[in-house]
Amino acid sequence: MPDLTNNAPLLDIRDLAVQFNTDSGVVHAVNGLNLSIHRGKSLGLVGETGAGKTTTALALLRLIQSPPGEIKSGSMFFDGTDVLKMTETELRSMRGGRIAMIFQDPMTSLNPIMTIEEQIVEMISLHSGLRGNEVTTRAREMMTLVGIRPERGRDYPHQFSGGMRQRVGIAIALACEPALLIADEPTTALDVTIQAQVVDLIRNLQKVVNTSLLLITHDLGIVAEICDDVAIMYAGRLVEYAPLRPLYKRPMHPYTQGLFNAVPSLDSEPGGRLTVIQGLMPDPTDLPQGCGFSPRCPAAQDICRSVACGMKEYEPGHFVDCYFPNHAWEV
Amino acid sequence: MLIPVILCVMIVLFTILYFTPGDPARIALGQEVTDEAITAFRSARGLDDPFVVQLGRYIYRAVFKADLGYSYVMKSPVSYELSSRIPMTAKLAFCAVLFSTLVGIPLGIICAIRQYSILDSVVTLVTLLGVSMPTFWTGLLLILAFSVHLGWFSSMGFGTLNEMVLPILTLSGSSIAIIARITRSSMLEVIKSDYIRTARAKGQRESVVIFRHALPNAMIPILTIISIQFGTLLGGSIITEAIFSISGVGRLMLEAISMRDYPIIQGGVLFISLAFCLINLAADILYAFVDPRIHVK
Amino acid sequence: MASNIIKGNSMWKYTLIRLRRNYLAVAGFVVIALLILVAVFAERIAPYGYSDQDYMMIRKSPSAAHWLGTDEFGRDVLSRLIYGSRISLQVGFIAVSISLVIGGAIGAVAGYFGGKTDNILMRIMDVQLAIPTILLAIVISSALGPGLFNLMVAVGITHIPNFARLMRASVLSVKGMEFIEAARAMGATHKRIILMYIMPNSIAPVIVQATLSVANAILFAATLSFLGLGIQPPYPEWGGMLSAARPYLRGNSYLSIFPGLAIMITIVALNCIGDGLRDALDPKQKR
Amino acid sequence: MSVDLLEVRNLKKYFSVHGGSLHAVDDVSLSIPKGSTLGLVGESGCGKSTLGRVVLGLLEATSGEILFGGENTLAFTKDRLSKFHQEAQIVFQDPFSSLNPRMSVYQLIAEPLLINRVCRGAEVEARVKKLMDTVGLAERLITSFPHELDGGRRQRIGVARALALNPDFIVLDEPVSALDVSIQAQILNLLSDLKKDHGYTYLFISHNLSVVRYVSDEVAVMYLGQVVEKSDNRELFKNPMHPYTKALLSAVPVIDLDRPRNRIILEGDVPSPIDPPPGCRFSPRCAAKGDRCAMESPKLVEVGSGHFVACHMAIAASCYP
Repeated sequence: MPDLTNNAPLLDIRDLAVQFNTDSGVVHAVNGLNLSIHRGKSLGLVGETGAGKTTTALALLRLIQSPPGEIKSGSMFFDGTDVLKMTETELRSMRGGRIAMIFQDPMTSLNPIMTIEEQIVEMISLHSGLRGNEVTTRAREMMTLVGIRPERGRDYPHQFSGGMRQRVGIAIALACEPALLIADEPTTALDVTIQAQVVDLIRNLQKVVNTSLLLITHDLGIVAEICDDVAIMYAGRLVEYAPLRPLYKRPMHPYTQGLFNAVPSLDSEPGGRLTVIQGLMPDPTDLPQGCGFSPRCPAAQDICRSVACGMKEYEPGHFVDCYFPNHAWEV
Repeated sequence: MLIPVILCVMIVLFTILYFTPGDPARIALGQEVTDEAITAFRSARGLDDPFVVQLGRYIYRAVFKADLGYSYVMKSPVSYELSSRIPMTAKLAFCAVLFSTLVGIPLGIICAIRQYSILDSVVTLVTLLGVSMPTFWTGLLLILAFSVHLGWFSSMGFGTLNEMVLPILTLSGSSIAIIARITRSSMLEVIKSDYIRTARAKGQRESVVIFRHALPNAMIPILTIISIQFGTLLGGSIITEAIFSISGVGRLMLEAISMRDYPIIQGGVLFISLAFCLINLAADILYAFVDPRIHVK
Repeated sequence: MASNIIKGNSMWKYTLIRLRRNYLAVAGFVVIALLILVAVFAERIAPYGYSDQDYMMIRKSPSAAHWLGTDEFGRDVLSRLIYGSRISLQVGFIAVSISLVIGGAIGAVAGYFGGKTDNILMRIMDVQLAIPTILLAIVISSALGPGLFNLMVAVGITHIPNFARLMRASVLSVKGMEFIEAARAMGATHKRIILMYIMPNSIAPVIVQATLSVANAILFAATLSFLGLGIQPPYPEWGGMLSAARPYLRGNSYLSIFPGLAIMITIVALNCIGDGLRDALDPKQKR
Repeated sequence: MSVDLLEVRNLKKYFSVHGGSLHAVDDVSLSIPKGSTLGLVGESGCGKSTLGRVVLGLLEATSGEILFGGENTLAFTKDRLSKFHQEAQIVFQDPFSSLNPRMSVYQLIAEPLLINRVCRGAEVEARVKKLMDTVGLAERLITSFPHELDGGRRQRIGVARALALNPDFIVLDEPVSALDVSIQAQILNLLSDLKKDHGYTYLFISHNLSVVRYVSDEVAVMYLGQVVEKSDNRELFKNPMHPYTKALLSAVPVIDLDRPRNRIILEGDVPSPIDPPPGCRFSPRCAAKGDRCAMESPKLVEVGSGHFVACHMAIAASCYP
């Protein structure tokens, strides 16, 4: 994807392919993905289960378990360096220090037998260069920042509620002021009112720490609240990429349009019908030829089923992987 | 929980052996004695009292006077016989547990972090053989190899370091295998968990991830199996002591079994069960140290 | 038509497919199948009778006439091992059946009904678990006296708590599943819930345990016989044969090696089957 | 005014737990007219699923009354109860754990027919095929097992199973929250079609306000075991009165960028439902609380036509007669 601005993006992923070799065949989890994030911006990566969102994030941190996983091809330039060519030491200083991650399930992603202060301290002493008391002071600062009383630092994760644990996760991730924060479904496991607290917290802290954000989610609503740019992912590839407003106002890819139509909203008329995307996600061990969405697409033509279109810039900054964007869905 | 369990163990043992055919008086006095002598022996020892009375007396004496009865064959108090043999067995079992833990856990960890490697396959195969070899056969093979053919180690007794090698190897063989297998599967389970991914995403060194994050979380099943192995090893000491002619509790009991010397059998099994229960208790307390989510009841 | 639809339990189909890919498990099955054939047709296969003595051939090393040599009474070791397989397999399978039935029932009742019943049954199991199993087997078999039946009972009793605990845990985990609630919402009876819902879903770990327990039971039987508590001579039991061979360890080590090998091969085979079954039945192992 | 198919009066369900009594459902009164859908909304732990189960008799009520078609279900005889199981059914949240993994699609759907001896032999098969057709499952899947199917299809099995006995009333316990957006839409459409065609009465339990908005005729909001607000669907979304409802509504992420946002972020977590203190359950987190709130538990009072709210402040402010 060409640069959208003059300065180079913070993160530039090109033609990334990740696969898992399983008993039932090769799972093509990420399949030729192109994605870039600019400094200080937040990008929402949206897709349904199995679209390859989390795999992308883990690939970026080089945390794909191998076997069975394998990064087949591509490049991931982070701040000018290809993550795929980094040494183990470089990777370690990048993980946590330059790119930090918040995980989906706050119940399982904290070490159950370490106090939360120890877990925040661990991150700080790995990357900040602070020593001794400074580390603890910084950890307490972080706790205060995310809304946890510092005296609770001696407690263990099981003594916290889900929302509070996710705050701990955020404190850990932001403790060393990373250049990029990856948040993988940070609110999916939480209740609506707690979700609102956490979204609010992430949005505010992103400004405070001045970090770029990659928000992975299936929830278009949360993206609307936090992100500047949106990327829609389907079957291991991006299908649409644009700044928030154009994409939400005028989604062009048939899948994106279907996704927007399928979400019930607070303003929908009770008892109406939702427009449904027929069929299922393709089997990741046996992806269709051509465009991945073609088997479910109401506008698919012969060409869609043989050769994928590739990203095209239909409007300035609005990229769509489709020959026939803007096809109106029959409602 | 410990006390009622031990009391029940006493009742069970006493009952089993009480209803076992064979007259204790005959066993004590031999076949060549008069009926009068038998009668006198029986009444002197209260063997004609009802079952419940005998049981009550046994428990009362055991609990309050540490008196486990009188050996028919040795003609001495069971507690005396046991106490002279306990140190040997304790030393043997303790050394074996220590050895199998020190070998088993690292083996398990190596296999887990190098899953599907050649090393993993080799260790998996060896541990499979380890759990499948009967202790007594392992002992015989070790004697054959290291004592008979190579002449490196002694095959009798358990005093000097040289004598200790083969019995410990024999006794800990299957424990090493079991501990290694449990450690491997427990570590594999933990390594897959989300918080290990979190630790890696922090940029932590792999060695710290394994030893600071994964291992402590994998400890609970490992501790459990070690405490169970303690029991197995205490039981297995019967065989090891028999093979290597070590005069510990196991050999005492084996002799008692062949002589039908019930008070010794009762006392021996009781001692081993008590030791086993105490070790389980210790493991329960350790759990709470390892995992803050568990509270000592 | 309807019967076609109902038949073919997919769990077993998939288990079988996964199991077939596990070479160790397949090898284990082959070994055990061969062993069962050997035990059944012992009279036809064994070159000699198990108690045929030949005083000209005392403690002779393996030769063409006696492939595995002869023992201290001039009996053919191979023939004795072949007859011995009957004992080991019988003890293994029957003893485990005893503990499976009793322990399984105790565990299922404790798990399904819970409350006081559960508490009482499990405390009884705790008492038994306080005595190391091999010791308990020794005490029971010394109380019962020697003999095949007593040996099976002694080994069987000692394995009861394993099955009880496992069955209970398994039933408890299934009992908490939503599909049990779904069955109740449809108005299913207790009997139907236990038979159609709980049993099929909780049996897998018990099967694995049973396979591994057969191995353990054979080991126990051999150990007891080694200590002189199990099968009495002249009937050949592998552990008993080892015990008899002990005095000749220095001069005639083959007498100690072959029975031990027989035990080990059998147990390795059973453990391979057990491990294979566990992996095949455990959906988490799928990769 | 239509007839209420289900009426719940002062229903309580307490669980005795370590450390006290958990008030899962605490004095709830509700009614659902025949043929309509009541959406029951609340966050996890508010007691909405427990309420659904108590209504069906899967959990025993601690006290209160449940009237089904005018009859008290808590006083049902065994025979009447088994008939009630046919009249009232449930679809569960998790299409993975609510289907017996050892049963094929055929067995799963036939199960209610066989248990209740509705029909036998070839008729069962015909009914199963018809049901599969009704919920949109291809007939070739009849021999499949749940783990071979995706979440959406599994949930269709759950629906078919609930429909098998021709119930009047179905509790839908978070039927779409385990599903992806596009599959969720398919199931929601299916449920609404079924209701149109057969006139089912639904109790739709969900934490997702947008989904509830879409399917319900009336909506009740639960907080810590109690109904805090209940109203006609449009009225509730247009004019929420309870501060919790307001916060809940404002917290829902919406995709319409031009929708005016008036974010109310609630402080803290939901308190423990074990031995809750007297007074309004919501008062510790409430920004608008008054002196009365901590002392006295508010009752559900009608503040508009069919609009009930349990909040001292809202009640005081209303001028409904």
